[in-house]
Amino acid sequence: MADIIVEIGIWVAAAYTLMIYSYPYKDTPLFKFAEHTMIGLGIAITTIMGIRNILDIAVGSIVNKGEIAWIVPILLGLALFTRYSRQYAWLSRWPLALLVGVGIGVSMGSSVDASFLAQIRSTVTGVNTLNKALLGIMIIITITYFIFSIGKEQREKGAFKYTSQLGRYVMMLCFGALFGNTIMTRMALFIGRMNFLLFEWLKLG
Amino acid sequence: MASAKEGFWNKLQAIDQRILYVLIIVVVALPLLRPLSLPITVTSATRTAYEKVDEYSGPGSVVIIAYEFIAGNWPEMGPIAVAMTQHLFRKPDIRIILLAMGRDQGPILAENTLKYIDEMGKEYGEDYVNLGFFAGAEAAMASFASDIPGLVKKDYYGTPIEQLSVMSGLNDLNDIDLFLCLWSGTPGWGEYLRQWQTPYGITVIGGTLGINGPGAQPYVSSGQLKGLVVGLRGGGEYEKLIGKPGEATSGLDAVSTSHLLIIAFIVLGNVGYFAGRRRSGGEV
Amino acid sequence: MSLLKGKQIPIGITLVVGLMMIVNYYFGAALPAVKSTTTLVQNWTVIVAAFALIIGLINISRIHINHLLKRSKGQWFFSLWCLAIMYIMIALGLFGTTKNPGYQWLYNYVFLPVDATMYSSLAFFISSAAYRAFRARNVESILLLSSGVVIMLMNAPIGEIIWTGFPVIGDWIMSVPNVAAQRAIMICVVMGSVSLGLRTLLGMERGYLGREE
Amino acid sequence: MALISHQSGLLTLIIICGAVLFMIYRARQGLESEVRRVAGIDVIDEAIGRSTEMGRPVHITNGLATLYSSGAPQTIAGLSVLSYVAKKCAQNGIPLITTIYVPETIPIVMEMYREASVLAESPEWFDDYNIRYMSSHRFSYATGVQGVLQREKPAASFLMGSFMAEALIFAESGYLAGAMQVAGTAATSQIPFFVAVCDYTLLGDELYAAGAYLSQDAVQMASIAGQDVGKYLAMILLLVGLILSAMGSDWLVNILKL
Repeated sequence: MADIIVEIGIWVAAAYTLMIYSYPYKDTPLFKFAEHTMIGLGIAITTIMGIRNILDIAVGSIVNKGEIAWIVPILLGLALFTRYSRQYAWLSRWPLALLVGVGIGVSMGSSVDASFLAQIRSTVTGVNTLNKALLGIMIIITITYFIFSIGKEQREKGAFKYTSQLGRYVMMLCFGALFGNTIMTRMALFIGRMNFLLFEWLKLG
Repeated sequence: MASAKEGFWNKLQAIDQRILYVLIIVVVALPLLRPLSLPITVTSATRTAYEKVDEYSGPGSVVIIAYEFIAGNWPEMGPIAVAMTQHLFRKPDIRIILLAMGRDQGPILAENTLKYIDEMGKEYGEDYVNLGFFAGAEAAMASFASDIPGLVKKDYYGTPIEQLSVMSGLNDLNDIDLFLCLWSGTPGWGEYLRQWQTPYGITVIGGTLGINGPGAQPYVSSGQLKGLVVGLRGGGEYEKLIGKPGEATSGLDAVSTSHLLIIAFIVLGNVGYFAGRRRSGGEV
Repeated sequence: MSLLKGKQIPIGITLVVGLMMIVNYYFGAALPAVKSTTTLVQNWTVIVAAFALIIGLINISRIHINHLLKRSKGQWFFSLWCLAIMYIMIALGLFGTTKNPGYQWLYNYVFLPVDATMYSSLAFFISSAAYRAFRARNVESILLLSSGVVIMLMNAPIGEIIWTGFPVIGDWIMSVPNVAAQRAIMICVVMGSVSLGLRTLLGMERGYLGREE
Repeated sequence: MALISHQSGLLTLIIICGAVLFMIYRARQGLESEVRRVAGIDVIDEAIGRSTEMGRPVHITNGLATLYSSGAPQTIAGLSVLSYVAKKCAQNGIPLITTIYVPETIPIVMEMYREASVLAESPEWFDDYNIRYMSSHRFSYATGVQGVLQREKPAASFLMGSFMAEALIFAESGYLAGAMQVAGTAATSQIPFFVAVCDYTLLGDELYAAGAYLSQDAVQMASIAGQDVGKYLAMILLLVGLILSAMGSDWLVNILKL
């Protein structure tokens, strides 16, 4: 019995795999079916997680540990639903303000230190080869592309015109490299799917 | 006549992508079914990793392997995990500990890896153990490092640690000789670097996805990673080094054929582009 | 009442919470009160975000129920299927557990394979994108093209057989211009996000709060 | 000393914020800063115009970053673009389809639609069935966006925010659907795919700048000039650091480590 269920599972999985691959061929109901399945399941899985978080963390802490403060996020969460009312829609701004405050605070707090300074630090540490010096110079050149507040004359005649163009060239080398490097990883995933279709489903091996 | 020719060059520039897609399927499927056994040259990075694994797993040593990736990355990470784990299982008189602290799927992937392994007479509980997943990521790593018996009470299957002789005498990270970190993202090497490598100086050899390779390279230069096996390519090379061709070896043929196909299409597109421009009298 | 309905209170909330996060990053070790409040507020966001997921469920349910009621041609059947599988899965997961065999079966034989297939379909898309984009139209696209092809030939084992120089050039591109551009972009992105963050904290960027009443 | 961690980071943050505030203050005094126009902005108008001519809808999606994560600025910048696009679409009377991954943006997008329809004085434009949540699972979201692109054939598609691997799925599907595409992201790993496939890409910082440009607000424009101060600072630190390090001194590195 268990074998049959697994075997059916493999056939269903294979069928869905082919439905998704039908996408570039043309607008087929097959892809549409897989798409609606996937959205339904995706939403179900995240909703279950959300409801469990509300019940286990917030309601659970109030009921079991008497931590009344958890009522605040519950009320704020409920306030999101006021968007559907005309009269109380203003209330939905409060929870959003909290979320945005956390997001902005987290990013402003850490990014200067963890991204900005960390990148500079690792660039100017132990510059003892030509390549390391070149790396640093290329970074400076590329940054000039991102300078927005430059007068018109300088932009058209001055040094910035050349450096920002050079900066774009450095970026193009980078984008080509990232693109080319990602192909292998994507092929590896596709090879994994083909292994499934050829050997687990069709049992050609 | 001329317009027919121009039409041909234009067609080269705009080949229907569906033709390309069908060809991709063909050039990937064929080598999987009939391996071409294209030669694989072993890069120095993978050879170094292999040699370091060999060097630090002499008789009497204790090795930890962390499986910090997800099932979706098995096609790329699996071959690395299988080849490196197999390499260790061939070493006589060593103890092997499998675990995960970042990814809860880790223990399942460790089990999956063992399915492909010739165990070479090693006994579960005596020579190797699957400790399962420890929640808490960095906090768990920190407490494991400072006090192994304090954190580890039983293995993945619920057997109390006292009944597993493989764990006897292991108190903290200083009792571990080698650590293989197999990761696909965050949490992964970054956390182990902070909690294990930097404070304890443990010898680490890594295995990771192709897209992570460039980002991890600085740690190899600095010696924090003694070796690094990257992507399907690295997996295939490691399979060659241990003399056991597996999924990566046949996969690498498919990587070669698919890359060549894409390059061929790029060339066709450019030929069409330049020929078309010359004919229509544009500047070249 | 107009104060309640206006934007002052939400902007105030954003400012206070945002500043607290920043203070916590730099002074958290010295100010345990800030640290614990920050943790508390971050835990709260998990709950608020969980309610947002339910808003999402309502959003999608309304759309598909609407299709069902209108019997939209070529769509209502799919809407019915979407609603059915969604609510069946929710019921299995909530009233059973995620260990429920039905839930597990749907997860392992439908959800995971489709997930992996979507991921793998990138192999097609990346090929056709490379075919179209890697065309030597001008200096910029020549650089994009050549660096992409060199890296491809570095990765594919066959590349080295064709010419041993590919890995050498590839390594240089990966470790010099590639790293340079990424670092430059990251440095400038930090500037942009700090400036946008500051505008948000000060209530100048208030798109997320909607229009004035 | 131990009371403050990352002192050099805090100092840098203060300098940058100070510069931005100073520029905003200058703008309030009526002194405008000259700011380069990012070409992508014009392309946005062009794409909407094209949709209007063809009588086909416009599509926009804002990516994966939740409002409470460190990726929030990208989502907020993406929402500013959405707000602008919604107003234009309402004026031109063409439908705008928004696909959503981050559920807490649903109420925000609803409000932006309502505002756009009020400003354009066409209440019938507001149709919240065009705001489509596609789940908070990456590849479910990807299938949903693909479906919209394939079936509703938008003539313009905007991808503005933080993306991961699905970025290329969206861009290629949009290409297959014949849409004119403008993308903007700070996710370095995905920029190459947008650059390769889309008609125009706002690179990294340009996405943040776009929001300020589109607002047409002198004060917001001034803050862009302010953030340039940080870039000059970075260039100076790099230059000095390179020279010192080449001479064998770690002085600057040690200061930056504080």
